[in-house]
Amino acid sequence: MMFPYYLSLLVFSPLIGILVLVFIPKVKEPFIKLIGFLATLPALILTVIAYIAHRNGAELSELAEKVGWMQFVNPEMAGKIYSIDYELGVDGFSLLMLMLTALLSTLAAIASIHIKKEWKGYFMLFLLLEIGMLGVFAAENLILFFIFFEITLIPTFFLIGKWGYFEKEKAAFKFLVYNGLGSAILLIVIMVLYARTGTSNIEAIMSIMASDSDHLVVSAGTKMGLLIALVVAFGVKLPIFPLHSWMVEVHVQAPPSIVMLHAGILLKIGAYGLIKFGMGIFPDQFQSLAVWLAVLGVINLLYGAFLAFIQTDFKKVLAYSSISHMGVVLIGLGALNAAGIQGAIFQVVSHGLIAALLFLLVSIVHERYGTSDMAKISGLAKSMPIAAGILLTAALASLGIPGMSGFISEFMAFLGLFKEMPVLAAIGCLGIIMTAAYLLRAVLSITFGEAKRENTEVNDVAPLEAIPAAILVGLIVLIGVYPNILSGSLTSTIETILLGMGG
Amino acid sequence: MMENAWIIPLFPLLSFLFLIVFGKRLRAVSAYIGIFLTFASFIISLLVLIARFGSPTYKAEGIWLTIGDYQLTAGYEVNQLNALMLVIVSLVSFLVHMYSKGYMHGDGRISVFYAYLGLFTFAMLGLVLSPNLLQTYIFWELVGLGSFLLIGFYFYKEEAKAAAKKAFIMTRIGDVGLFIGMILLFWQVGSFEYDEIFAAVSAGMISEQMITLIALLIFIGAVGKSGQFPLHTWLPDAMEGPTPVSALIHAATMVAAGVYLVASMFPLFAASETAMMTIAIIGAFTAIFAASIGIVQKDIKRVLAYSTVSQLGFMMLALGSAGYVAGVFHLMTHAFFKALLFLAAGSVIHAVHTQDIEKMGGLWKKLRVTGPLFLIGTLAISGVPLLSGFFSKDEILVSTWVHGHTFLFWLAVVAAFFTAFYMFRLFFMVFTGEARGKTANVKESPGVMVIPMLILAVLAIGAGYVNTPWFGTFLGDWLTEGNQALGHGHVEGPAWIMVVATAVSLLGILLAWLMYGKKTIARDWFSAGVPTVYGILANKYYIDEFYKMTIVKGTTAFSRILHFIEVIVVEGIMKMVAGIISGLSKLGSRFQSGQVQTYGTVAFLGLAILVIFFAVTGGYLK
Amino acid sequence: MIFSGEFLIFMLLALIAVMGGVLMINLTKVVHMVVALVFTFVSIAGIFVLLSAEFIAAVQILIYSGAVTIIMLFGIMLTRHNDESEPKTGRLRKILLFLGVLGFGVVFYIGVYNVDFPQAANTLHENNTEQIGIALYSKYIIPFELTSVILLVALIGAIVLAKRDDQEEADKE
Amino acid sequence: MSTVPISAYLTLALVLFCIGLFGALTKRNTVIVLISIELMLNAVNINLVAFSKLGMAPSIDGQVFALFAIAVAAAEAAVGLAILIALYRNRKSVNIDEFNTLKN
Repeated sequence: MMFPYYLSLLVFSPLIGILVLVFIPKVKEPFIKLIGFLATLPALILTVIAYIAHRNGAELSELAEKVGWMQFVNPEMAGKIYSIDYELGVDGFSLLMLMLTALLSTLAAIASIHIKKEWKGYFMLFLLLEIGMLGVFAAENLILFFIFFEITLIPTFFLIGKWGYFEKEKAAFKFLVYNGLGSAILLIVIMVLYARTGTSNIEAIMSIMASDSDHLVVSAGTKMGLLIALVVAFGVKLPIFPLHSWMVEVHVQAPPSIVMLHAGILLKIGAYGLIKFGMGIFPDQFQSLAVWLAVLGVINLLYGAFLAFIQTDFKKVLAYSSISHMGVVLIGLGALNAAGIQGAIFQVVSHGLIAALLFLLVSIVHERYGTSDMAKISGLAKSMPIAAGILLTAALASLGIPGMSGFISEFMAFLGLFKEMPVLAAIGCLGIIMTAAYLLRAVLSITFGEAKRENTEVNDVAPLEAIPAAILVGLIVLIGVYPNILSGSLTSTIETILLGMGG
Repeated sequence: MMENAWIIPLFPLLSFLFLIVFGKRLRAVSAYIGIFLTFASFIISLLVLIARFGSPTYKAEGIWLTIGDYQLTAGYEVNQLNALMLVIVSLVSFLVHMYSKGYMHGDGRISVFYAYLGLFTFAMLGLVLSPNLLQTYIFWELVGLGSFLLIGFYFYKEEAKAAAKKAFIMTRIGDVGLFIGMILLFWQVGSFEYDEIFAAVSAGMISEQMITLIALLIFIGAVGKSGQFPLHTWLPDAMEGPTPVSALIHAATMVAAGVYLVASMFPLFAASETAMMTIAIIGAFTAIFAASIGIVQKDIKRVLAYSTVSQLGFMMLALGSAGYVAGVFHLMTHAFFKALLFLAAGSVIHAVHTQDIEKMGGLWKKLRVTGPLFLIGTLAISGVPLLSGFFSKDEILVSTWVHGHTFLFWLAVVAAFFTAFYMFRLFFMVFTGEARGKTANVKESPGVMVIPMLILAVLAIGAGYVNTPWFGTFLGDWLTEGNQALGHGHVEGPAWIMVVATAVSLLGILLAWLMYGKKTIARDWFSAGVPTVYGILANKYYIDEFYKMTIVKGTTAFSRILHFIEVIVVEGIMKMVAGIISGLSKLGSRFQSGQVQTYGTVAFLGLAILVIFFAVTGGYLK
Repeated sequence: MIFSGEFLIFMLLALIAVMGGVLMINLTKVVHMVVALVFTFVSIAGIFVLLSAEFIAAVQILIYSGAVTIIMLFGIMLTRHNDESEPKTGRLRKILLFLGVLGFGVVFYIGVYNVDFPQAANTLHENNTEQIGIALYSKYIIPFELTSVILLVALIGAIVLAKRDDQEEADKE
Repeated sequence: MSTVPISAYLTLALVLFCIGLFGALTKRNTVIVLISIELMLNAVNINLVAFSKLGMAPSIDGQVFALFAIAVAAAEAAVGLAILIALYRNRKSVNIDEFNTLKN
């Protein structure tokens, strides 16, 4: 089952698609779309196989691979060789993220049927983006992580800037500037860590940091500074409250299939980074920062919710709702106990699915109505009953109806926070009400009401569109009904993290 | 049989899934599927109830979610209260399914309607079977979801949309209370299991203040769901849904879930005097408050809705007065007679196609079956002796009196008087007197609608006899069997209470008759006499307007402020940073004039600065 | 410091040279500027003589005072006859540059003003031209030849650049 | 031997160099700019020659270098002027402000 270079093959499998696309004339639209879709499948199959093998007891460490990559000698310390290796590996959490990435990529590739122009370039960038995302979650080395992290930026920039809506260039630049800033900060952190510890392997750094209780390698102040820088770097991605404005614009302007990936995966890299690096490398500092993270989380939750409440564009509502939901991730992380962290991870997965579903529907509706302005669409339940039903389902999942994944994550995050900071958590609960209020306001104004005359002549969801939606709904419900399906593979990850915290 | 109880909710779930997927093709056949599956549920529920008489509580659980060291479980439990509720819910649901066959006849989306009904029934049965608080909460929300979907069934109506939204959000406010209470309780006890919670409470593991806080938070959940003051306003609006839905959800089952929750958490509440007092006060206040509004409403369903709110207040009052049995008993009888009333009202609406009672009248002769059935329901709810409502209401009054809430007792008596009055006002206006609307084409409802009403009428008459001071308190004894915390099966009260209760209800009926039946008292003496009071009542104490002014406007205003912050501060800072950078780069680009001299100047100035700098500092290598 | 005749002459020449430079900066007419600079060039030739470099001095006068100046005057004549005065340049830049140049000069002056090497005997003044010739044709023969190449390149380049394009001419006419 | 110290020559060269530099960077007329550059080169020549006589190891090499410098300067002047004329033909101006094709 597990052959050598399994992960490399997994991460770079979309490359095959890119290579094939190079040789296809750019006018053959259906063929290009088919190749684009097929190229996402190997990664999906490989991740699912790995996940099933893992569930059946296979050790994930078998998947780790390491190849020497580059070496250089530190001129001031003779004999000490700095090396950067090509190291891939997974744990329960990152395997989950890999699977989510592969799945959403496939679904987004299907949703890309609505792309109107230059399919060849689109799918090549799309597949490159997938490589970047897969690589981010598989990298076991900070430098490699950073490289993959950057790989995600560039295709996204072009995908937004070229295939987006009205103000796509502006959104793309905003995206690039914010994220470029974030990754610059990240690079500084990585370089400092590398220079101080002499290794860029994540686990090696973790163990060095863990044994460095006297702050010999890195002083306590520097650690704190590095962690704050890390929070800012990933906070841009997540996004955390004052750093979010790029994300709203991207959600509104980017093509929905890309937003599926963006909201589904790219935002989650922020959470992944915070959990894997923030908690893993700086456990003690993270503990002292936890309160602030929780406060930020509550601010995110409420701020996003209140702003979503007055938006008139459905995409904007969803954008602010993403901000709000990422607050739940922060709340979970801030709680810093098993329930909270598990809640945060669940929220990462769950919001990935739900946001993808919502934007899939946005793409379907936008395709037919040519707008996502809530004032201009109504009575969707009449004209497109299936789409309306799925939209309502997605909204309900998003607002945390039990039986769907959103509830589980919200519940666990709050369960965690209530143990540590009950008052803050109680304030945060206001967000639950607000979430219901703004989502219902938005979704009902689209689906319910009298169908406008010009809106009646639209087709309902096509089978090709319904399949991804059905898969997403199925997964959302599956996680909601039997959450242990995820928590099983997370146990060891969370235990490791909590062990690092000394608790 | 009890080990198979898990199968009960699965039938409606199956119905839901099946109909949502294949419903479009089945159309009218969907009704039969729904009816059949709910009937199966009902039969098994009945079997379970019978089995429960002879054997102890059954409980089965499996691990549902692992969080660190905690294992959260999911499963089902059959105890006395659950078994009773199972039967009530599945029976009413079955009857409503059947009734809807006639009521919704010809509606193009009937399969969706049955699917939603199935979902709701599934959730409600799941709620009833839950062995732990978390599972209760999950189904609690799902019940709300079912209610939301059904209220918004006529999605193209703006009112239905608003009502559905309002119902969802207002109950959610309550749910958050429950959510917080539940989590706090978890960290106190370390488990969501009812058994362990009660064990911890009785062992005194939780401080007094904490219990009070938790109990009140959980009670907020019940307030939201059961339409208690101040979260009651969604319930009358929920009447926008189809009438069978109102009967099922907003009369018999879901709104009673709040009462059920308090009942099933009773040992926790009983441990806090403050919480009990709060429940009693809220209950009594809601009872009289809603009843007073009900007096002046003109929409047949709204009158019934306010009466539901009021009756739920009675139940809460009972529970708050330690009258566990009284509360549950009234919950049961109310389920029957209120469902009957709603179905009968539906039958009336079905016949005359209006809900405005001003446009009805004189229907007694036209609706030969519905009329008497409605009368039975009315008598039952008014507390006329020998019908079920009489016994349960009496039980509540006794509990209240015995518990020492004298003032609340008199409030409840007044509320009972109001109840009798407005119910008979409704009856007289609809069925007697002159026909005020077009009644030419009025026809009695089909059999499929009448049969459920008949069954409910029988129950509305007879259900009271399971727990009477005269023929034995079978229900009470059974409910409290083996559980000290629930109090005594039967509370002995002074006999005059029964007399008073009978007297006020008859007085109410008499007054209604005088005003609306015989018309010896002018109908408008009240509205003309004290128009201010009448206005307040007709506008439901302006609660909706108050909420709109404060909460809705407040939220919007707050959002606008945040939006302002977003635009001015957050974006502003970003714009400022961007402006500074672009300003700097503009400055920089001015040097890129293409003139060699400028470049030379800059390069030389740089050199000069470096030279001077090194000369002053003595150089880097020094 | 000995107030010798050599020093007097040096001071005189240096004064003339600096005066010429300053005049070049401050005069308004282009031709005047060039002429002012001729003074500088000539006095630099004098400085060369003081430094026992008679041959360089001669070359200086020939090439700078003669050739370069004449070329420049030709350039002025060929380009614009009527507008010989120059437009004003940005005041800010002038001030900045002045400060920069001043600072630069001061720093180097501090570095330079007390440079004093032990005087070593030399025979530069004896048969100066011969010495240069020997050096050029023995030690520096390759650079010397390369210089001739550069001159050739410059010659051809200048002709090519300055030559009117026939095609262009044809277009104009 | 020599009563004038080397620092005097160096200072003179420095002053001339600075004047040339200032002129090269501020003057608008291209001819003057060219001539200022010649002045700077001349200042360098003074240094070369001064070191050749008064330096640590006096030798003729400095003078030879000065010759080379002069040769290159002359070539530069010639080419510079040729460019100037070519430009003038295109732009009808010798104003250096207008020679900003580097910008594009």
